[in-house]
Formats: sequence, C-alpha cells, structure tokens
Amino acid sequence: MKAKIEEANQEAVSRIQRAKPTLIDVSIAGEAIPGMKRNMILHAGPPEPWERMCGPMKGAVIGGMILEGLAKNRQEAEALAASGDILFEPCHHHSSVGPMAGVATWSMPVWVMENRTFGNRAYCTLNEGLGKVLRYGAFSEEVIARLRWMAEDLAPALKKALVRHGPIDMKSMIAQALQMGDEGHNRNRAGTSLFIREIAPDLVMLDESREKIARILAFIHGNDHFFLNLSMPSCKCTVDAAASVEGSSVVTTMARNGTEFGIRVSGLGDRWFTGPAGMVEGLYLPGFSARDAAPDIGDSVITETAGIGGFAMAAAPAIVKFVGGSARDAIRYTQQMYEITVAENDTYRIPTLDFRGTPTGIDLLKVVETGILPAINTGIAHKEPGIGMVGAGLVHPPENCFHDALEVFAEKYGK
Amino acid sequence: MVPTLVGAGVLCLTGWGKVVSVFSQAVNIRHDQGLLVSVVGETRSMTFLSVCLPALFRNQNKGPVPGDRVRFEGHRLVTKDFVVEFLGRPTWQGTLTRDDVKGFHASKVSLVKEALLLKGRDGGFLGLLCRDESNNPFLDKAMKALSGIQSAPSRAVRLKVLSGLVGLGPGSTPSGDDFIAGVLLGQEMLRLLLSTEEKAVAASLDPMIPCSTEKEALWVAINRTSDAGKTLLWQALQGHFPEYLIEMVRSVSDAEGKQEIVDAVERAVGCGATSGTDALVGFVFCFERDLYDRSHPPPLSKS
Amino acid sequence: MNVKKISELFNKELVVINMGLDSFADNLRKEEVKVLPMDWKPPAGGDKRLISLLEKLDA
Amino acid sequence: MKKILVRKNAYYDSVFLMLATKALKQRPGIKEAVVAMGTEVNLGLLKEIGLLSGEAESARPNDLVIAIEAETGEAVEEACRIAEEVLKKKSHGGGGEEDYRPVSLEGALKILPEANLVVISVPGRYAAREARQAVNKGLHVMLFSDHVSVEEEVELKEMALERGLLMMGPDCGTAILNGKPLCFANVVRGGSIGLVAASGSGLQEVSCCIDRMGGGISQAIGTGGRDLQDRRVRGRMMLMGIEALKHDPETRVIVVISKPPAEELAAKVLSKLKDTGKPCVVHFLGLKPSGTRGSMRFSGNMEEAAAMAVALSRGEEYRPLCFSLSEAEVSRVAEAEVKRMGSEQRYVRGLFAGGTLALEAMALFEEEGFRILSNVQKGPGRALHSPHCSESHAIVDLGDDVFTLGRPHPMIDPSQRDERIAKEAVDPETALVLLDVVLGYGAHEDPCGALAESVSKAKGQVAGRGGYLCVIASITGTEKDFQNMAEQKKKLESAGCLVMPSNYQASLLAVHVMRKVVSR
Repeated sequence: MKAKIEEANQEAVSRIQRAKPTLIDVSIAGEAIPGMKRNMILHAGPPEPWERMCGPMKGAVIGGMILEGLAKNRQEAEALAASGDILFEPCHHHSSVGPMAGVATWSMPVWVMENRTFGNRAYCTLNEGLGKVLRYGAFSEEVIARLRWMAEDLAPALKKALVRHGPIDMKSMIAQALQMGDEGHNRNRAGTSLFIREIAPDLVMLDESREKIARILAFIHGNDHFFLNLSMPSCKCTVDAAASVEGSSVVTTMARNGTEFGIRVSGLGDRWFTGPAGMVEGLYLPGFSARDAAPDIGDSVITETAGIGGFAMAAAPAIVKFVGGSARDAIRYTQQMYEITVAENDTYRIPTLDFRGTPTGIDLLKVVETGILPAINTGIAHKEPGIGMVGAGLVHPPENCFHDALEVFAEKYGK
Repeated sequence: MVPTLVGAGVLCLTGWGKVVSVFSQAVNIRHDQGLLVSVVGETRSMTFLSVCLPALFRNQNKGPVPGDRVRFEGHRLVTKDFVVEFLGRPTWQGTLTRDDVKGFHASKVSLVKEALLLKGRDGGFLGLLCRDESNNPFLDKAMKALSGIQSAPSRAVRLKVLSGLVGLGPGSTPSGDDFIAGVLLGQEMLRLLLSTEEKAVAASLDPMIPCSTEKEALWVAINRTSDAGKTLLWQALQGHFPEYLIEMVRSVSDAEGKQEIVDAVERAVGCGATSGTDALVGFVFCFERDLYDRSHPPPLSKS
Repeated sequence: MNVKKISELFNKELVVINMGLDSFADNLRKEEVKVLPMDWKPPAGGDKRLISLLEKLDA
Repeated sequence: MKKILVRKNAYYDSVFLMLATKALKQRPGIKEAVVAMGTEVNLGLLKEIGLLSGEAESARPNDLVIAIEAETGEAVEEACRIAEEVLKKKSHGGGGEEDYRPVSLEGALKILPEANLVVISVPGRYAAREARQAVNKGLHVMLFSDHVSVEEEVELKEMALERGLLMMGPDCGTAILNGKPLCFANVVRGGSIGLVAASGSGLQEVSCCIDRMGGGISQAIGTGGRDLQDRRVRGRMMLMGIEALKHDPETRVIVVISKPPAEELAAKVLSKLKDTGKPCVVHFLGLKPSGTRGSMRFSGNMEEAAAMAVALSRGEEYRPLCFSLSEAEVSRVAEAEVKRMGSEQRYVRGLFAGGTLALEAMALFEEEGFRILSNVQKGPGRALHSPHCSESHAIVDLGDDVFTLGRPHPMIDPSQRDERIAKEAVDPETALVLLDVVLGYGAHEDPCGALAESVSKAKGQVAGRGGYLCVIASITGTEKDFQNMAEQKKKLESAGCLVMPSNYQASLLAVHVMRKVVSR
C-alpha cells in the first residue's frame, strides 16, 4: 500500500511541478467563471450558509449585492440573503479563489489564469487595496464606487493591455518575486512591481487619456498586495491539476471562511474536512489587538498549498517580524515544512537556503505523523465588517481536519 | 515529579517550549509563544506562570540544561528527563482580593515612598521619585516620556503614554516593564478599594482578556520587549502579579507602624536587580499622579 | 546470509542520526563523528488511534 | 571611541547583568557603558546618545546589547574583552543559534542523506516503530531502548537480516563501530580483534582488557541481552554479527561473549564460528572452559578471553595467567587484610553496577564452593529475601530493574551504591566488599570520587568497632576514557581500596581473602 501511495503522491506532485500558470485574460465573473449565476455569490473557504457567516464575510456579501443592484442597502441585502433566493457557493467549487471574504459576484472583473500544461483554468477578482475594502467586509459608498471604477476603467484597460502584450508566464514571475524577498502571500511588493514593469509599456500605448492610465498605474503601485490576486489563481490552477489522483495523500485545497478551516485531499476527491478557524498569532497595527481580530479567513492559503507563502518564509525575512521572529526563524519555518511535504519545488527557489526548492506538496500522512502543521502567513481582518486589516501574522490549520481526513483516507485505502 | 504549587497560567499552555536559562533556584522555559515559564524552588518566587518544584533543585548536577525541549500539555509538563504532573495540585493565582487591601490608605503611600528612597536600588527608575541620580540615560528618557502624562485627557491616553516605556531600561526585564507592572498593581488596588459594581464588572470579564479596553495600547506594546518583560506584563495586564509584590501589598496593608512598611519594601526591593525597586516606583507613581480615572470618587480618603 | 551492507559500513565513516538522548549525540561529536540530533517527538503526538491508522497505510 | 556587542537570544539573570554593568562602568577611561536588551526603545535611546551602530541596529528584544564608550581605543577593547569573558562565563544563552533539529526520520534524511546509522533511545513503546522505519530506509540501527516486546525484536531482526543491516538491540547499551564508541562504551585502541557480545558490561570489560594488554578492536557489535537467551530470537544478530566479522578483512580474531545459550543454539553459534575460518575465542559466562576445539578457544573468564584474543591476534602462544601479581604477593596481601578483621566478620558482599561483572564474580565464588545469594539468582536458597538487604555471602546487581525503576542506573549515578556500602558497613558480619567501576562515555564523570568517600567512611566505621573492612574493586576503562583512569584508580587506592586490573582478578583476590576468612 505504502508504495502505491508514494507513487500516487509522486504523480500528484509532478503535476504541480509541471503546471504552467499563465495569465491569459481579464474578464467578467458572470462570463468567465463556470456555473456562475446572476443570483449567485461566491465566497472564500468551505461551504458556509448565510446565517453562519462571520462579520467580514456578511459585510462583503452585502456589498456584493449592492454592487449588483440586488439590494439598495444593508437591510434589504440582509433580508434577501436570508430569503434563500441567493445561492452561496465556495469559490473553490468554481475553479476560483478569493482573498479574505473572497466574495465574487456576476459583474466583477476577474483574472483568467490558464495552466498551459493541463489546460485547466482558475479565476480571481482584482485586488482593491488595503483599508476599507470589500474583502474585509466594508460596503460603504467609497467601497462600491471603487469597485465600479475597477469594473469600468481598470479591468477593461488591463484587458486591452494584456491583449497587446500577450499571455504572461506567471510561474517565472513568481519565481523572480521569491528572489526579490516576496513569499507570494503576505509580501507581494516585488511581484506587484514586476507586474507593473511587464504591463506598463502596453498600458501606456492604449488609446486612453494620460490621467486614466496614470490613475491605473498609481492604483497598482499604491497597493503592494495587487499581485496577491495574481499569485492566488496561479497557485489554484497549479494544484487543481493535482486534484483527484487516486491513492494520493497530497493536500490539494486549504481554505477558510472565517468560521471554519477546510482542506481537501487529492485521493479523496471533493470532500471537505473542516475544523474551527484559528486565531492568527501576529503583529497588530497600532491601536489594534487580538481582541479586534476575526478568525482566520480567506482562500489565500492556496499559496501555501502550492508551496509558497508561509512555506517560502525563508525567502522573505522582511515579513518575519509579523510572527515576532528573526530571519533565522523564517528559515526554521521553511525547514520544518520540508518535513511534511513530498518534494522540493523545481522552479520556486530560496536564495537564503542556497536556492533549495520550496517545500511542495503537503502530505496528509506526514502532517499527522510529525504533528507539524502547515505554517500559513496571513493578514488579520477586524471582526467587525468594514474596518479592514488590523494586522498580519502566522496561523496553523486545526489539527482535526487532518485527523478526520486520515480516518477516511485509511478507510478507503488501508488494506 | 509533583509540584507544591502551580501557577494557574501554566495550565492554559499547550505546545512546545525550550529551557533557556538555569539558575540555582529557577529554570526558565521559553514557550513557543514567547512567554517564559519558570520552574522555581521557593514559593516566594511564584508568578502566574511559574511552577514551584523544590525537588528539582535539591540535586544540582542533575536537572535540565539550556536547549532541552519541554512539552506543555496543560495538565502536565514533560521534559526528556522528567514529568511534572499538575492534576490535583494546588494552583496559584497571584491576584489581589479585597481583604488584601482593606488595611490600606493614602498615608501609607508616602511611607512606602520614604522607605523606597531609603532602600531602593538605583540604575533603574528610582530617580523618577528623586531627581539626584546622574549618568542614567534610561532615567532621562523615562522622565521625558512621562512628562506628558499629567496633561493627558483620559486614562486611555495616559496608559498610551506609559506604553512608551515598554522595553526601556537595563536588565533582562527592562525597568520600564517593572515600572508599568507597578502602576498596574496600583490600579488593581484602587479598583478593589472602589465601588462594588466595578468589582462586578471586573469579575464578569474573562481573566484571559484585558480587564479594561484602555489597556489596548499596552497589549499592543508588549510585543516590543524581551520575553521576560513580555511575560511580566502579560500577567499584570490580566491582574496577576508576582508573589513578592502581592506579599508587599499585604504587609503594607496590615502594617501597624512605619518599620513594618520599611521591612516590606526592603524585602520587595531585594527582588531581581532593580526589578523590585522599579515596580515599587511605578506603584507609588500610580497613586501620586493618580493615573486612575478622575471620574471616580477619590479612593484614598482615610478610613 | 548477505552482509554486504555491513561490510560497506565498516569501510565508511560513521554518519549518525541520533533519535533520543542528546548526550549520545554530544559524545559522538567529541569523537568527531558526524551526527545529527533529532528533536524527536512521539508520532502523531502519541495518539494510539492515529498511529494505528498510519500503520494500516504503512503496510 | 565606541563599540557595540550583541548577544543573540541571551537569557541572563538581571542581577548578573547589573554586576556586569558595574564592572564595566568602574573601569578606568570608560565614559559610558550600557547593558540592556535590544528592545525598540532601548535601541532608540542608544541612537539618541550616539551609541548605536552596525549590527546592533538589527538587534531584537531578546538580544543583549552592550554599548561601550571610552576615551581610548585600548580602553574600549579592554572593556569588550572583559564583557565577552563575563558573558561567556555565565552563558545561559538559549539555543537560538543551534541548527534545525528535524522531528521525523525522513526530515533528518533530507538534511543528512549520507547517514548510515541510527541510534535510537526513545521510549520503548515507540522504539520498535522508529527502528522499523530506519531499517526500511536501509539504515543500520543501534537500538538502546528497552521494553521492546520479543515479537517486535524478532520482526525487526528478521527485517534487518533480509536487508543485510545491523539491528543491535533492543536493550543494546554499547558497541564500537569503526573505532567509534556508541552509547555506553570506552575509547579503545583500534586493531584486529572483532567482538560480538550479548552483554553490555561484558563487551566493555573484554574490550578494555584487550586495550590494556596492548591489543586492539576492529569492531564490537552488541546484540542485546535477549538475542541468545530467548528461543524465539534464536541468536539472529549474533550469527549475523559473526558473519559480518568473517567478511571484515580488518578482523583477524573473533570473540563471542554471552550468557550460556541453550544447547542447540550454542551448537549453531560454534559451527558458525567454525566456518569463519578465523581463530575464535568463546566466552559463555560462568561455564568452565572446555579448552580448545580446532580454531576455537574457550575462556573461563572475560580477562582470559581478552588475553587469548590478544595472543591469537599476535600469533603468539596463550600462556594462562591468573594474577598480575605473584602468588606470594597475593597471599601476603590476603593475609594482611584478614589479620585485622574481627571474628564475627565472615561474609563477602559484592555490590555491582555491571550485571555481567556480577555474574562473573558469582560464578568464581561458587566454583570455590561458596554459596552466594543474589537478587539475580533464581530458586530457593539462591535468591536474596530482599534485594535491598544482604545476608550471608551476597552479590547484588544494582543495575537490576528493582533498583533502576525510577532511578538512574548506578553507572550514571553512584549515589545509590554509596548508600548500600554504608548499609553493609553497619552489618557486623560483613568482611569484604567487592566492587566494580565502569568508566567511558555514558558513565558518571567521576565515579570513584564519591565511591572513595563512602569506602573510607565504611572502613572507618568498621575500624571504630575494632574490626577491619576489606574492599576490593576493579575499574573497567582505558587511559583514553574521559574520566582519566589513573586518577580514578588513585582515588580508590587512597581510600584503602585494593584495585585490581580486571573484574576477574578482583573477584579472584576476593576469593583468596574469603578462603582465609572462613578457614580461620
């Protein structure tokens, strides 16, 4: 049996290694995302009914409805959400991912990422920036206005620029970003700059007013996390290729909805194994503390699932301060992750570990055996809707989702 | 091994730690969360995060060494050499009760201050009470930082000012941290000396949550100091104080005459290098500057 | 009885992984043996049920 | 002149830090000396007073920062030197600097893929599992842990056999591979003699005797105590060890040490030895030597096994020799010892740390017709009523489970035996105390120090009663052991203890003395 599992895991990981995430288009959720409906709202993490949603996610849902004109205000939105006429589904059930609340609605612009090796695609909305933004549950005028601008000005321009430029190989861009101090989850400054450098020449050639182009560039430049919404779908279409490999114990999904943390395992298909979302250990922005924090939330943990983010912490000593550690601790986190992964990434490499590949392909069995839980870098949302990011730090999944998954895995594959 | 006392805070800890220092009467274990748990030989060195285990110190050549891994399992603590079982052992809170402070009144503060000026150790913040210590850059900095505190509009703001002292000063527990712990001790006493409904409120709060939202600034700040300092403040912010301070408060409250107070202060000052002194300075400071919110009735009317 | 692997060992430098008491690793270092001390922890946190499941798959 | 030192993750006692500060400030020519943790505010302060520079800027709250300003460069350097010194002296530094320590064997192999041996000393109930994984990864195993079931032992050794790997243990306390001592072992000379032993202290005693006689060890393989004793294990590792030594060109002589195995198993071992074609020495503890059989010699005691092996390795003729002293010398010594004893003193009391050494002494006494009671003897009239209390002629193995349960083994912690010696001294019938001392890695750093004390105390007490307590001991160890053989010996002798070069000679001298005692 062991041999079979190892073989299956090698297959799963080789698919992750061979994946070629490529940015091919900017589109509209309703047009691009498979199975999307006008009355459907996608959210982060495992399935979550409206009643159970945490504050930030409820706020984002309300904002989404207002944006779509489904509701005029909070009261209407809440009534409609509770009415049952709105379909809530996880992004992950629609080849998509979304940071924090991860809310996507019909008219929102999305990045279209294609895995050129296997042909599968992944989708993700565009990043709105920090502070009062939808993904943290804010739905005030300014938030909706910004979303409108993104749909009307930003997205179309980027789409045209991308057409001029042609598809962008995200794998090598992420690899570069890791060389420049990003880990692709909590630090995306290098990636954002690289993206600007890549797209700017085509952007400025568009037949648009200077002011409009300038605002677009300024907007991207002003938001270090702009690249997060590119690294996420890249990772999504990468690991999706490794999903449902018979007999494989590789973890192909990790995601949180603010209430629960959920994982899915390649050899166990689409089944979720969930546990209570944890609180993030980390540094708080001045004036905030653990008491303001919402539980761990968002699909951004897809980056760790694909072997970057917290797993590449050693590449980004700059952000270790979030987890109250030294550069040595950063290296330690990555070294630990090698113990629960199947392979070392052949493209994503870490300078401080003399270019050793990042730990890639989380093995359910190794996680349980060693008791080492995946290390996840993440932002911390305020528990009240609309206040935004209050800090950042490190979080681990709840043990029990791995234990439960093992029960089922042993049931299915144990001799 | 079976401890004689278990700090209640230790029971909340799970996960791994590592022995970072070993002294004749204390072994310090750094929990992965950055809190220091001490295994101590005597009750008088107890804190909310200590375990009193005299047995460990009887034989010096055995016992843990720096680097040893320690597992916290809530109900017990496990090292490669031995296991310490907490189940059924008496726990230790390090909190003050109304009884502890009933004998306390304003006049005693000035006596404590006198005794402190008499017995206190310089090098830390003692100079905040008497401006005659030179060549102590930490002190100058602390004075600057505190100068604004009088004019501060609210207690929240005053505490924010205080948070500027976190991590300031010499010692493995920087003087600033001891000082703030002293201030918080004073506040805790005032709370107990005050109206009953406030007690009810305080009691209703989960002990693991800061007792008053005004303390936010401090909660944020404790990540900026050493593990030892962080550990002290982490406890003090939740109303738990080291035994030597509790003992000081009790003796001062019960004291009949001046000499008893001097003795009590001297005992406290003997703790750490300047820790005892700095904490008492904070304690006195708290009453003198009345950090406590003025909206409350004056607490120190002589009974 | 095949002892090739043992003969190989006899002709190589010892390279040791030490699982358990650290003093054994320290002593080997004093003898200039290349040794890696592990931070050993009970498998699956010592949870018998989980261990049995892992065994089941290990067969 | 300014200078800054930073100590990473330094956990010092504050009082100590204050003293350090004072020490620095008092130095002539020192303008300013700050010793503080590298917290933001402290660093900020140092910046303000212009003392911050270089690496100190990156200091963290748990780093110790020492900033010094002085008139001259010399003064600064001097102060730094002192600071360094003081800190080194009391460096309780948390191991922030140490390398990553993997949790899983797989993780370890990712870091050290060239590893070829795993030493396992984890709790028994996990040991088998870890050993299994090691074998599956093609690694040789030394399994120090005990409390591993026989079934598991058989399974592990079967697996190892299939893969041609060493599975030394469970309960294997000592081995010497490629000249490197493992776990409880002595630093012995390299050479051409290969050992396979089912007994830890036996392997240590023989290898040390060989070293003393100028011979050397090629390999010393431990099998664990049960290998030849339990019918189910059937000497798997013993036979494999012999096979391995057969193919080892370095090994020219093979020595086997074990308690006497069951008949058919013994036969197996002997025939295995025979087909190595190499000269062999067999020592089955407590069996009388049956001389020579072909290329095989049978020794009556462990020192003899060593002597035979050394002779063979040199191609010399083995000349039996029971004492390093002359017969005359011996009886003179014995005479002197007995002369001063009181009439009621008539029993020998052996207090041993090494099980095999205890057995050897016991066997020797019984050959001479002494009836010995012991905690490791079975059967009526042979077992002590209580292991904690000697009666008649008694030899006690203090390494036995009844003593080590919840207490360290007497080789690691001599205190237990000290107590017992005092106890024997109180008993007016005690004539002679026979001791063993084991040096080497794993053993106590100064075993004879404590022992000498309690010996002279005991002697004093008996003398106080107008009697005389004879104490005889042997030291299992080599000059190269870190405890320093010579000094250890001196300590015992200065306490009036007769120290013999081997357990056999110590026991034999004891026998001589006791013969005189009883024939009074």
